[in-house]
Amino acid sequence: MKYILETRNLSVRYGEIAALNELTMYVEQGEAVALVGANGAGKTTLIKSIIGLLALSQGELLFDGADVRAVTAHLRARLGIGYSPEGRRVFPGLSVRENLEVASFSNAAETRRLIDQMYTIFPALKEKERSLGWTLSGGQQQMLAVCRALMSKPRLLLLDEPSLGLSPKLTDEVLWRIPEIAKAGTAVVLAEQNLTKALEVTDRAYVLRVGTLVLQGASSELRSNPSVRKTFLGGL
Amino acid sequence: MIQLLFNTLSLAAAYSLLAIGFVLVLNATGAVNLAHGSFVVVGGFLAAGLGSWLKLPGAVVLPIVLAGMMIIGGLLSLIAYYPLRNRPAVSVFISTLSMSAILETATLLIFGPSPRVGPPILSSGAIQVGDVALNVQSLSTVLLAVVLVAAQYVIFSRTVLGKRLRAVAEDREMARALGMNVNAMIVITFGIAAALAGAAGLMFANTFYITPGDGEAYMIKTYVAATMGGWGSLRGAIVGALFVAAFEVLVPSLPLAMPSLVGALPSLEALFSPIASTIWLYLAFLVVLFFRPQGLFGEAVQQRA
Amino acid sequence: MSRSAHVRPLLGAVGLCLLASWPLIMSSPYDLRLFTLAGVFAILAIGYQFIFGNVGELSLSQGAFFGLSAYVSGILAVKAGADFPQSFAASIIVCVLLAVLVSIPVLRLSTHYFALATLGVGQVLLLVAIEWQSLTGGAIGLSGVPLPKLFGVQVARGWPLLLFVWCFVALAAMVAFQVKRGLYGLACHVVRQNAVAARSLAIDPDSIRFAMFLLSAAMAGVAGALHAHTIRIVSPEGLDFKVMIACLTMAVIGGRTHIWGAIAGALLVVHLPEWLRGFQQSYLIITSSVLIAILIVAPEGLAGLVDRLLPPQRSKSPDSDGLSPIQDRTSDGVLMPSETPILAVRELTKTFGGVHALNNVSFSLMRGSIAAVIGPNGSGKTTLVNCITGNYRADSGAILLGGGEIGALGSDEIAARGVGRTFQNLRLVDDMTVLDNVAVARFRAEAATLGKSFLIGRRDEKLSRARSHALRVLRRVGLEHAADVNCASLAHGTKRLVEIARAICLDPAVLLLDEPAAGLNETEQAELARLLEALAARGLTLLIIEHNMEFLKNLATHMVCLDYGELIASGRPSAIYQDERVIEAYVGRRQAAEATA
Amino acid sequence: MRFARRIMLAATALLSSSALAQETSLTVPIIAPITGLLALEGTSQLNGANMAIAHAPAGLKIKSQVIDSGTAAEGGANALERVAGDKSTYFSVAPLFGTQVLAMLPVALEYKIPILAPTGTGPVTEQGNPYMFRLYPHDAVSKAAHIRYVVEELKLKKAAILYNTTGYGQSGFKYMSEYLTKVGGEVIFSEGVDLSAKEISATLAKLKAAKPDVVLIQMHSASIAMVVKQLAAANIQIPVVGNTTIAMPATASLLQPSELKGVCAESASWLEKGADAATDRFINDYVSKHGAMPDAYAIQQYDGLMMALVAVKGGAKSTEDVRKYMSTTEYKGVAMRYKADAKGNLAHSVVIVCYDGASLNPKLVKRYDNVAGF
Repeated sequence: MKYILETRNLSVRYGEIAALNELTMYVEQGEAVALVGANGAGKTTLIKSIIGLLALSQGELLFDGADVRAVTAHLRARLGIGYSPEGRRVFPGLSVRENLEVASFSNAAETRRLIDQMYTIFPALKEKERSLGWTLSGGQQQMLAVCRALMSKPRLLLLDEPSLGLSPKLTDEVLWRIPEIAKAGTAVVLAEQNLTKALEVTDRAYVLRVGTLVLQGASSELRSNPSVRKTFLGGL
Repeated sequence: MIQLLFNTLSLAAAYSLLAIGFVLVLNATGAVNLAHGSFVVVGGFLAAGLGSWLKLPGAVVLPIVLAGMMIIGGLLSLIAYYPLRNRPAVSVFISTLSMSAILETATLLIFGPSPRVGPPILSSGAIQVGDVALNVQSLSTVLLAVVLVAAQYVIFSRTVLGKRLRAVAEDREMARALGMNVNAMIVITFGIAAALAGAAGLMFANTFYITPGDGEAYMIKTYVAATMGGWGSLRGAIVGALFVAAFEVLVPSLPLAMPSLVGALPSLEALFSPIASTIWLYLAFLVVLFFRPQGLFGEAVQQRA
Repeated sequence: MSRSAHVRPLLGAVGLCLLASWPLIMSSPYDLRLFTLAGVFAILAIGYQFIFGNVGELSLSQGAFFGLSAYVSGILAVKAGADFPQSFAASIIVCVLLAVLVSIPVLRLSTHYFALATLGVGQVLLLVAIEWQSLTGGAIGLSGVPLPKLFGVQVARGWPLLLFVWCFVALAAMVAFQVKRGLYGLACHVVRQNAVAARSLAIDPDSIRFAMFLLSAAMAGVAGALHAHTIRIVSPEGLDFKVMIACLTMAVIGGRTHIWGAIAGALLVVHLPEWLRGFQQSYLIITSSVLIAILIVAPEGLAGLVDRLLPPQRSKSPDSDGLSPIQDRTSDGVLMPSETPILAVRELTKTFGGVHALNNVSFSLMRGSIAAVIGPNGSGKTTLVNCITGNYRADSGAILLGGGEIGALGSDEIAARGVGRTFQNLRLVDDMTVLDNVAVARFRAEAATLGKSFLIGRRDEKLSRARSHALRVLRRVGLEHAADVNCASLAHGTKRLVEIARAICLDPAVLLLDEPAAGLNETEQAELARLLEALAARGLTLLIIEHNMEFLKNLATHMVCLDYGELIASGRPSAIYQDERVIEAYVGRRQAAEATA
Repeated sequence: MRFARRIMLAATALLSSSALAQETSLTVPIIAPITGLLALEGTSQLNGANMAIAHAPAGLKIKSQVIDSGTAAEGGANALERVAGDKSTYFSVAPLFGTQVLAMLPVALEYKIPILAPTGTGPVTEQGNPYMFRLYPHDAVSKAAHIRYVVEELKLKKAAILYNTTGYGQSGFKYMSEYLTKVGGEVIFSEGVDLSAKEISATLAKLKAAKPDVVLIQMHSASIAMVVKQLAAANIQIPVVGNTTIAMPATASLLQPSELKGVCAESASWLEKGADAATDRFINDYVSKHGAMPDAYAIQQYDGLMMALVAVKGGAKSTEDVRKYMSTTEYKGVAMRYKADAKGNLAHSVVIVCYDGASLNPKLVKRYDNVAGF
């Protein structure tokens, strides 16, 4: 079985601080995988190192079986990694449609088709088509960020904290698209603090704690595993 | 007076091209390009050289100037910006200043120290409208500036390349993570900025001539216009350009608008000399900043908190 | 380290010898002249470092002060026949006065607005110099400025003038050295690197910027006056933007914070074009190319390059033994937990663009208690801390410290009244040692001022006291061993501790900690908890923002929970942990529903 | 055959080396602003100086050293200090930039080295420095002729004066307004324009509103061309009498002949082919080398430097000898006769030239010799 994403003993350091410690994980084609853990566990660091915004200090990173450590971020994106960052980071001065257009590397007709497809996933975006990014609400921005990441027709989608700052209702609206996306053939890595929801929408999960992988398994099992909650929430 | 208003508009049109280019680079890189004034000089000499060699009007020479300036702007970004992109912003300040000395000295060596006259955009002469003679050059300057600003607008709002350039300007890291080649985009942005400045050089070279040492004055005016309008705001850049042009033309001509006042107090005349007007410009700038520390239009991108 | 420890002093000695022997070897009158001029510009650049280097503001008015001073000196000498000490003093005074005048509208501007506004000052002065012909001689300038004459002795051209000017260079370097080495210099450093952190340590960045701006202007005054008396003419060229550019280039090429960098920069920028004059017009191209090459090779200037190749040796931390004990508010140990609130927040509301980051939040802290603020990401916890410390101004509501309203004060003033804090994203100064990062918190307590730093003797007593105080605090948090280490090389957890130590060093009554346990391993967390308990036992009141419930479980005596900016629960930890709304906010509605089902 | 040729070569080599032995070697420093805002005038100066060295009297072995004085006030003084100590340097060419010359004067005095500067700005010869030699007519001289032409020949008395706010412009304005008032004229409008200012339509509109009889100008090349062009464009039919820069070929080439119609200018020197052999040689060589007629700065520099070279050729062996020669001898150059007055002013002739509207070459209309200030 060839994994769409595989890391072997991946470590990332900020200066002398180890942010990720010898992390080994994999993602299969078409599955949704959750990365869960409290603040500072290293979820964002892992996501950023996969897309190429952070350099590995050691270990291997394979995308679709090929070593991509030497590939720069913008080329990794073109290889088929979609990225929706923490804090959404939609382009504030671009309209919704423009935000989508700039992320597509297909021809104009295909881009139009993709955009329409996005609008069917999140109809709210169609209504705001001409609005500038910064005028959207947090939830709309999050939808836009997810769609934008899908515009390059990625085979792997990285979602970093899509629920951050969203109301529970909006969180549901965004997160419940994940199984759909995965089913359509795009593997998803979801970094989430919201443990329950993350486990609800994914197939498997990795639990991180201060840069180290502490638990992994099928999401359904982890949901009922009491040690997950303990690791995650401490004493609650 | 109508004539003067018209001249102001024409001057502001050319300055806007400068200020817009300056702001484009600023937004894309976060760096101040102090060689921007030298782009005017190089563009002006290019236009003057081509114009006298080919004996063609500016509008025909323009595409060559634009292309040449794009290359020069792109090269400049590779030398003066790219190696320093992760360094303190003030390094780019100095490197672009050094580049401006290099560009202007090279111009001096190639073209000599004499002022040169550029070709008129369409033709010289004037059109009589009522009792006002409208200079064809001024008219075509406004026209050309409007065309170029519109072209710039179309590129940035209608083409995918332009939209990506804007995306890079707004969030470089995110643009990179979405598959855009940020470095190439920055080179292109410098190229477009240089091309716009070169076009302004073509306009100035006919009306005001061009000498190798002109860069600094254009640079300072651009800097004032861009800052006054609001750091990073394109709309602000145009308004800033209008402001600077008004202080250059309208303020010194105020005595004509109110002759009685100045007639009564002859000493007032000195307050409207061109030199005094420049002083007023800086004082007005301080006043604007006192009340609006972020310039007239504020920062370009508003963030939702 | 050991290699550079030997090489650096050697290099310094060689540099000094080279500097001294330069005019001896290159002793033609022309070389002496250039060396003299380089000295004048070295003073200008050393002065510029105060505003551009020490506090990191891109001021473009240094050239204007330089030119103005030259004019004052020249006009007084030529038109009024003033002697050198008079014209010299007057030049400096005029520059400082103008700096005061300019700083009122200009100093509050940020970065490029500041840069351009200061540039405008120079442009206006230039135009005035050209236009006011009766006073300034107009564009051609005023000639016949005499060589300096001191106590009836004429300073002749050549060697005497060179030594005269370089005496001032030495003097300027000494002043700069004094300002940089003391506690005041440390504070400047913090202001440059992190003005927000400076405010949290009761340091007012504005007043430091103001002082540095004036000092820069005064030094430009010295340089300008010497320039007028050296080249013996004053003209608008002295006010030209090119002078400012040259000054900026010297500071950037030499290194913006090292005194010797300014001197090296001045020597280089004055000499480089002269060495290349043989190339006629092309010398400008070569000079500029060399400058760009230096920028690329040595981004932090020549001084920075030397630092990179040969890292400076850290001065050893002071031995705290043998120093008199210091009054320590928290160590009195008499302040027991009491029922009077030390900090009270009343109906605090803060909105960002229509979104309530805080909505009507009220609670109070008892002296010596350890309170925790919990809540999911984005619930408004950090906003709450920022409102209390004055980093944000609340839209409505009141904040009372010991009964007094502090909501309208600046954050440095609030810090001075006894509110210490740490930051979620650490705000330490990476290129300073741990000890100095902590010691700078004594700035207010030691009443360090610019004036006093001129008078520092063999060592700065204030800095020594601050350091030994800091050392004691470090000892208390168990970081004594790391005192001499640069913060940049610390592990994340250690940095958190340093920030806490720094806040304690401020000697606050209330300490606000923003996610102190984030990124700490379990042992570190346990140690931190013990430390915080010990601090509370001494009467310090703690407010902790934290996600880590495990960490808080046994630590906090009181807890409040925020969600979407609203206070949804308040009480003892055990009660909070059972609160349904809290669980819901944290774990999500579904799970809460399942849990109750 | 080949052998014979070799002998011939050897013989010529011998001959020339023996000639060399009798030559006087000297270094001629040419200090001029060849970069920056005065690069145009400075380059003319340099061209004139180079031509003088090329035409130097036989028997002089000249090494020239070109140093850019740039734009800084001390640029000239630094350069002079660099060359002054040299034993083979008898004098130095100094910039036309008055401020730089003023800064050079103390250095010249200290080294007792004559400096030759083609500047018109007043104060440089008012400092009582015996080593200062002005190659260009003092502004008091050229502006006296300027005003005399306007008042006596054109019979115009209500003048508007435009000038650049440089040392050159301000000095010209000062003398023009002073003299005009003395002869009963009136300055009804005047304005100083920054050298870098471009848009001057406000100034011209005010000028037009003041309704002067004549426009007098003291500006640098690009500025004066702009004024002339815009006056023509606005169809303002007022006679223009400008300063020498409008007579410079580089300036005229910026304009159409029609725009220049009726424009006159004061100039230090005016050369016409056929006057004498030396003039023809200078003009021909200059035109073939630079593709344009020499302007006043090139001519005055050529004459002045040649005068100093003649002094050395004539036996001057020291800086002091050169100073004596320069201050006492009358010398006939291609442009005029030079004779130093007590202050070191060498040139006292001024010409007035006018454009006829058909060509870019102005015609001589009036020559004023031995002009004194008012």
